[in-house]
Amino acid sequence: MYADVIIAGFGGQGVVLAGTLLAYAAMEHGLNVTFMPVYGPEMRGGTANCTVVLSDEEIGSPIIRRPQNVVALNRPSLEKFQLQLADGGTVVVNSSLADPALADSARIKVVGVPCNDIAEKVGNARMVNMVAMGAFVKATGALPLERLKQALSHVVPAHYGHLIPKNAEALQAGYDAA
Amino acid sequence: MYADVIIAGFGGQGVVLAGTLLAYAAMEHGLNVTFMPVYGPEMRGGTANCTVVLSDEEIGSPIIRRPQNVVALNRPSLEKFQLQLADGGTVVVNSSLADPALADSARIKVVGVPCNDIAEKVGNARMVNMVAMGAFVKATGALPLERLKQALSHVVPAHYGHLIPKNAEALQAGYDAA
Amino acid sequence: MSRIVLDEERCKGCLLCTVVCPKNILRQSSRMNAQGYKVAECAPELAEECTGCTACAQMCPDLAIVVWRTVKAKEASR
Amino acid sequence: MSRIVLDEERCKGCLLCTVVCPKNILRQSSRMNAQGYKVAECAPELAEECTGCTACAQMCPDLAIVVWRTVKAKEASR
Amino acid sequence: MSADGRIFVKGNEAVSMGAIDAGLKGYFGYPITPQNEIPEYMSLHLPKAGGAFVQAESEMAAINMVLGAAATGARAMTSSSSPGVSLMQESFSYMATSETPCVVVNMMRGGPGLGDINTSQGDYYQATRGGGHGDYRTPVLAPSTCQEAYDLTREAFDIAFRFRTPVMILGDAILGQMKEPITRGVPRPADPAESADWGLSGAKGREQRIFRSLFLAEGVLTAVNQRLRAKFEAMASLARCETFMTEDAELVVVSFGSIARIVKSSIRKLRARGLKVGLLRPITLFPFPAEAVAAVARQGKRLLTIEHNMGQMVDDVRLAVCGIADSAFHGTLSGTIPTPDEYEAAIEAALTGGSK
Amino acid sequence: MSADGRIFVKGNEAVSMGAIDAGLKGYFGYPITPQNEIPEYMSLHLPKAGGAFVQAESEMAAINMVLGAAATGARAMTSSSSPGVSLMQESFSYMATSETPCVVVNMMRGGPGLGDINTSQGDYYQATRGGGHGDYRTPVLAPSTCQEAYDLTREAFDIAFRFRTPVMILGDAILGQMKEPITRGVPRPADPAESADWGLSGAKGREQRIFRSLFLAEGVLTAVNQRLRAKFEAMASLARCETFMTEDAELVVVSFGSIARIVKSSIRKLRARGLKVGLLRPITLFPFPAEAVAAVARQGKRLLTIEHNMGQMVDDVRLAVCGIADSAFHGTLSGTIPTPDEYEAAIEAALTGGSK
Amino acid sequence: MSETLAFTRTPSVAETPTHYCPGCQHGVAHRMVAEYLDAENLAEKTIMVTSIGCSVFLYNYLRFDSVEAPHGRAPATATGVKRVSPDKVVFTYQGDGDLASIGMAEIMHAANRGERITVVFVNNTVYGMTGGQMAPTTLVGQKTTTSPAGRCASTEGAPFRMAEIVAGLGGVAFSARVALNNVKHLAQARKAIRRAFEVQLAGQGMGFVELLATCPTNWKMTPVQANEHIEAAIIPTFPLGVFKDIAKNAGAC
Amino acid sequence: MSETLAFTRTPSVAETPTHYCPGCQHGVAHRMVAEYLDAENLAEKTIMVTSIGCSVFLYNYLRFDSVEAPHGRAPATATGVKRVSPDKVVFTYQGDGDLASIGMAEIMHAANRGERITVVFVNNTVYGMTGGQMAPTTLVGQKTTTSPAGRCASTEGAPFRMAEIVAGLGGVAFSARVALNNVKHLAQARKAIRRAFEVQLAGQGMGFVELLATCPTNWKMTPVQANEHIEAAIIPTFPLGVFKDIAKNAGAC
Ligand SMILES: Cc1ncc(C[n+]2csc(CCOP(=O)(O)OP(=O)(O)O)c2C)c(N)n1
Ligand SMILES: Cc1ncc(C[n+]2csc(CCOP(=O)(O)OP(=O)(O)O)c2C)c(N)n1
Ligand code: SF4
Ligand code: SF4
Ligand code: SF4
Ligand code: SF4
Ligand code: SF4
Ligand code: SF4
Ligand SMILES: [Mg+2]
Ligand SMILES: [Mg+2]
Repeated sequence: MYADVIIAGFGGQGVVLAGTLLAYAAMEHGLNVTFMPVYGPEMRGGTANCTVVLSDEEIGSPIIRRPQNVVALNRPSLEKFQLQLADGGTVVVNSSLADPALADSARIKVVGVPCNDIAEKVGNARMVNMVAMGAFVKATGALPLERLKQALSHVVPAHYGHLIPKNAEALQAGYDAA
Repeated sequence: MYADVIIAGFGGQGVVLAGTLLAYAAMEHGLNVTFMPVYGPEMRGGTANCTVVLSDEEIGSPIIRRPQNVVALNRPSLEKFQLQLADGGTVVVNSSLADPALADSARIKVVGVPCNDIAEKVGNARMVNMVAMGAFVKATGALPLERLKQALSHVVPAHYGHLIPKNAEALQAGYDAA
Repeated sequence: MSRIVLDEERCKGCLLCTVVCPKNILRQSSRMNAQGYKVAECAPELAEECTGCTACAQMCPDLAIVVWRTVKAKEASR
Repeated sequence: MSRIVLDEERCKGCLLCTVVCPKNILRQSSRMNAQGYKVAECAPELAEECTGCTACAQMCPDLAIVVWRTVKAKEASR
Repeated sequence: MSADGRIFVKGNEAVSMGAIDAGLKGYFGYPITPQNEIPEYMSLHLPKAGGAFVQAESEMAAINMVLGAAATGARAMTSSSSPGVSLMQESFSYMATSETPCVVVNMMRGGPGLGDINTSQGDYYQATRGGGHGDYRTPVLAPSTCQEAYDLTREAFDIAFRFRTPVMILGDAILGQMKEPITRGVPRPADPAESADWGLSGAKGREQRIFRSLFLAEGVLTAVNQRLRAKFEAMASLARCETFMTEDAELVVVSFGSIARIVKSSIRKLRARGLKVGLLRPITLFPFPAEAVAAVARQGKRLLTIEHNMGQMVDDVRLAVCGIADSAFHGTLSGTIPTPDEYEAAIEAALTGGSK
Repeated sequence: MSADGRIFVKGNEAVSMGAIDAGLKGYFGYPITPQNEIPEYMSLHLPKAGGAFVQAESEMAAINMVLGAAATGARAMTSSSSPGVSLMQESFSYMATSETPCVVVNMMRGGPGLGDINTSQGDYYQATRGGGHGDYRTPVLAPSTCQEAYDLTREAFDIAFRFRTPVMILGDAILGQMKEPITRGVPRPADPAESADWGLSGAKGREQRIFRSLFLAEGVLTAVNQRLRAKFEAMASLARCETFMTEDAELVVVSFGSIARIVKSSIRKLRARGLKVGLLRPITLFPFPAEAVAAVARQGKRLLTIEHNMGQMVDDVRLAVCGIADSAFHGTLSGTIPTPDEYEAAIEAALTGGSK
Repeated sequence: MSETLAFTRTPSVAETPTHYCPGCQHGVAHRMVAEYLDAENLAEKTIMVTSIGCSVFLYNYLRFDSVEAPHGRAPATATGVKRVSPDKVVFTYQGDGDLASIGMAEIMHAANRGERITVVFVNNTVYGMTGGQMAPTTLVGQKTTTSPAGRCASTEGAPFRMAEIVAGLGGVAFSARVALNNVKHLAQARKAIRRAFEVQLAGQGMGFVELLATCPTNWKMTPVQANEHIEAAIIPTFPLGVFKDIAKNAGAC
Repeated sequence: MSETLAFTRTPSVAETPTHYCPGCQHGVAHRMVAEYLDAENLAEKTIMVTSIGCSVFLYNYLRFDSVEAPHGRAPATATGVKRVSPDKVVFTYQGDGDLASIGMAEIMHAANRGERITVVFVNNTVYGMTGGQMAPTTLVGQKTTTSPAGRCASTEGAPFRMAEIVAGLGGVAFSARVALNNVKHLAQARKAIRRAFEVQLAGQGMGFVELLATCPTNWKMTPVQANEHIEAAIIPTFPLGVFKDIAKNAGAC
């Protein structure tokens, strides 16, 4: 088993938390996993991304130049990372902010999910990232959704602990929508 | 032609000036020459020495561990450096401050000259170094005395220029006494 | 009537301009630019109140605002 | 009568002791030590003027002076 | 913590935990990307573990705070990244000479100059040749996973105290920033005995102790250098490497740190295609596992050194196999993050293109 | 001045004169033995020659003053000795990257640590392997006489400007403190043209110019490193050495700087006794005259590297002759001043004792 | 009725958008320096010494000839520039970590020597670029990533007041602290920047201006909150004022 | 009539003669520190941080546990010592080149942090060890080997007054300047040294004492002239006094 994904969006969309959740869930699932955030001044100026690699073998490079999967939470991320996506790879597009039609659906599998709209419906506009991750595991089968839900309590910062049920709802909603 | 000498004494006895004079004179004499002073904190605490090497060939090491000649302006210098002196080498001893009998005259040639006394007689108690260098060139024949006298104006600091004739006298007096 | 020109692609939505406008005519719009920032705007209905005082432009860290001042006839003739 | 003991081998002949002695009984000797320094001395003829004030020893950078103070009977009994 | 006791941490955190679990008593550091998680972790956790955290005013100050703390016999460390480590070179030389044990972490970033904050192996020379002035060497350990970052940092303190020497952990931006599951060990109890013979504690009832590196009296510096040389030679026993699929390999790649991970991916791909290639990964860079490399060469296998620099470790590989064989070299430059594909091509070319 | 126009000066003064005669416009330095005569000379003479002298608050400040002055296109320099040079490593890396030409003098002293103030060759690695972080190299020139100190310092500026790079003069305590007669050349007139294309002078009527070493945009740092690598390779043309009695020699000693002088004395003595030995003295340490060394090895002559350290240049010798021959090594340690007698014995032993 | 351009980008500011976070006042500081130099027609003889911090790309935003100094060393680099090019206008642009922490020796010495340079010192009380660690100017009690419990005066010290400290040195001809948080303060800042260059041009010594600026990201505030924080918390610790002016009596402005 | 020992070497001073030049007051400074620590029975818990300068061999002269800091870094090294050994008495001994030039950042920051250490600062207005170059404390007009025409205030700056500068920092509990040139001043020096340790012991912050001392060799004076020079020229530039005492009001002494 091997899977990798680049999760990208604006700063503030919770890209790092999304990646951490996936990685932590994979660890609990008994897999090897690496998580690589962007860091440093590149974080400024509004964009962020991170890479997660899951495998039952020892993992080589934690940095992936031609990912199998991309989660694009906004339009610049879709434009940038779909170019890197491997042939036949999957991109989960936040269709609230980026038109899935922009993706090259001839070459790659495109899963459009209106993450912002769903998040607002769930009742917390900031949970765009959770919606997207729910959609991601559905679209790729990388991990069972339950694993993600279980991992929530380990990765959500303590002072947001009360939001865990909402996060789980958002995951589920994304899963259902994909 | 090759000669080397270590000139040693208390700080303030003008060891560096003596060595510079010899070296400069050698240069004027058309020889290759190197001059090596002690430097740094070793200068503190009252002792000083320098090494001069003259040769008509290219000079290798400017630092000499077994010198052919030593000029010892005081007793500690005699004690320290006569041990390093090569067999058959020459030591010029300032007999005003160090008893030439302390030198191992079986192994080395000992030339005792009462430099302080002579300097005072010449009329400048500080010219101990000049007296010794006069004695040195006499004892070793390393250079003609005239060369040393001619070199004086190049090595004596400008503000002591008026003392050059006295320095020449001191050189001569040392030469005569050796 | 003075006016401002706000370059929405430069604007980072910090809203510092909105707090210094003495006429209180600047506000957050509902538009997001390509960088994902909700940009500021001059409320169209209040735009004519702009005095061209440049306060907003001076405070803007991103040089997103250009200010045109219209000197009223009376003032201009002084 | 107080007195000083001056270790001539430690002395560097700086003469700082001589300038602080309130009794002015210290001076440069004519002796040179092994390091080549003309050492200081207490003028023997004036030695008994020493009050044991320790000024010389305090000023000496080389700890060459030890001071012995003799408390006069009267003072001692106080 | 996961069901199997693993925790999910950044390499920088793993290093920090390794140090704290090794009995760290003082951390002194100055921020620089990509290792900021180390001082940040320390500021929060070290005081709880009974140690002192000080954010120093500069890297020079940091390393000299380490000097002071370590001279008392305490386990002390600093961490930085390339430019900051350059600033510590004078002090490394001092500490190697005064035989002050400590651990220094360099999470290398792209260079030279301010470079970038991506990964690089440009500081190999500096780390392995005593980048400061004078003749000295310090052990250098190069982890390639977060687990190894934890383990080797712990061990680094033991080595530091065993040899009374600074020890360097040479990681890079990938290692520092990457998160992986690790298993954390049991904290080591403090052991005052390890510095009882030499730590500064006030000269009560004994001769004073001195940490110094100036030796002007005749012959003393020579004697110090002789002792140091003997020590550097004794460190040879620390040499260590990992081998991966080397037994039947025709060509063995020598590569270290995170880059060796990428090389491993390439090797897996090549093996999948039936090509007989393997990896020798030096874990200690000084001492360099020269014997292990030479042994591979003696078996007639060809060598390819892959580094993320213009060619530094390759010198050590060549010196190790001099007279037996040679090593080809493939270097990638700071500014890019090398990919398994690129290395795959390079290895294949070396395999098919003859030796060198 | 003597009848034949020679003047009698210290190596440190010779360096200073060479720099001033090369058109020096700014000297910035901090005192350290054994090179204090350089700032002292500069403080008196450089202002008279129309240049600026500043005693910096530290070596870090000094090298960064050089950066500023050199960025304007002016000929600028600093000088120091081992510990002080270690402190400049971060900035060397910056300047190599931003391609800032300058000259740095290291009059090596005994090390490691504060060491002593006698002679040493302990900084060879640091000087030749870009002691700072990252992949970079700077030309290193190693004079062995006062005349050569003068000549090579002059030339160092030309090299610095030709390649837009820092250049190091690597001397030692002997060279700096020794006095010898030298012949001084004619001062070079200032040549604003040499920096007209890149010097900072205010962006009047042209695009701004930038000296920088941070390159975060994707691919840029890689491109910079590619350009730098090409430059380091182009520097190979600078390689230079002196040979002495090598034609008929059975054994050739490789030795540099002042130590090579002592070796020469030993060789003369051995020749006088009929032993066929010679000397190859690298004048450039980077680029190392590998071709010349290899040529000697190819003639079947044996090699002995003599250094006043634990063995640093010997790596370059071995890498140069790898596969052709090997080099024996004799090292003396900081703290002693080696004698011709000692080297004589070592050379004789190498000659009679077989190759290696 | 005629329309005039009351405010637009001054020519020395490049068109390139900055990489700064929303509400970061580095951009304001850049602009004000450029406006002065353009107004006085000095841009073409200006050499700028940049430093390491969030403003490291300053040369992308201001079109002056530039040299990037290693972290903390800008005053030394500027000394080198100015000593061989005394006819140029030279300024450094430094953050509080750069100037007051690793670069403390360099600023103290350049100030004491009276280098004829201008120092533009942007104090945002944190290490912005590296992600919000404690700076030498961090307020007592302020939480940062390396002072998670808030800066403790007793073990970490109180914030350095650099404008006052350098004002105490003989080589400094002008030193002031201003803030960028409202229009009134911007006017003071403009004056202070002008004076900080004027003393350089007159050869009187160093001109030093400390600008209190926001770092919303690392203060974990919205830009508007951060801007208010300047008035509420920063200025009380770092009083505004002219601490030295060789031409006039210094005093609060 | 009984004879008592009124003055002798205190036990923490080693018997070894020093390598200092005749009339060099480093020896006096050493002794006074040792006398205080012996008198208070603190020698056995003292850790001394030496620096690079003529006093580099201090550990040969004072019998305390010692660590030699690289040039200028003693306050950092002392910080490291004290932070892991808060029960020890820690002092640095530094010259003016060491403390006020290359080490300016370290002393400013250690002072500001309020490290519980004592700083013994020997100001002889030159770089003694390296042969008499200009120091940050060299007087205006003073000739040195690198200021052959005399220090020029306009290009080289005026001497740094470190006791005053550090007194301005919050972490400093005591700061004073004293001289070693006569018996009255020695008494003041003794008191200042005591206070500089007392504040450390009380955990109040850094104790800083600046000692004006001779360097006859590099001043090119006889020891007696040099000693007079302190009164005539040095003290007028470096006024004696207590600039800060956490317990009392500071004032001239
Ligand atoms: C020698 C060195 N040490 C550390 C760093 C990492 N670093 C980059 S910027 C910075 C601090 C920036 O803070 P400040 O000067 O306050 O500027 P700001 O980003 O807040 O504007 C540090 C520590 C570096 N680049 N070089
Ligand atoms: C990094 C470094 N730079 C320079 C030196 C050379 N150096 C030794 S002592 C000294 C200055 C000493 O002056 P000061 O601190 O005033 O002490 P003093 O000798 O006057 O007592 C210098 C520059 C050094 N040892 N290390
Ligand atoms: S120019 Fe003045 S009035 Fe007009 S929008 Fe800007 S701040 Fe408001
Ligand atoms: S101040 Fe500028 S960037 Fe901020 S909201 Fe207003 S226009 Fe946009
Ligand atoms: S103790 Fe006092 S009186 Fe006696 S010699 Fe010394 S200074 Fe003079
Ligand atoms: S003060 Fe001390 S060293 Fe100086 S002369 Fe007097 S006894 Fe000798
Ligand atoms: S981190 Fe702070 S200083 Fe840096 S750009 Fe963002 S707001 Fe500005
Ligand atoms: S040079 Fe000066 S400070 Fe050094 S020992 Fe001599 S007199 Fe003392
Ligand atoms: Mg800041
Ligand atoms: Mg001094």
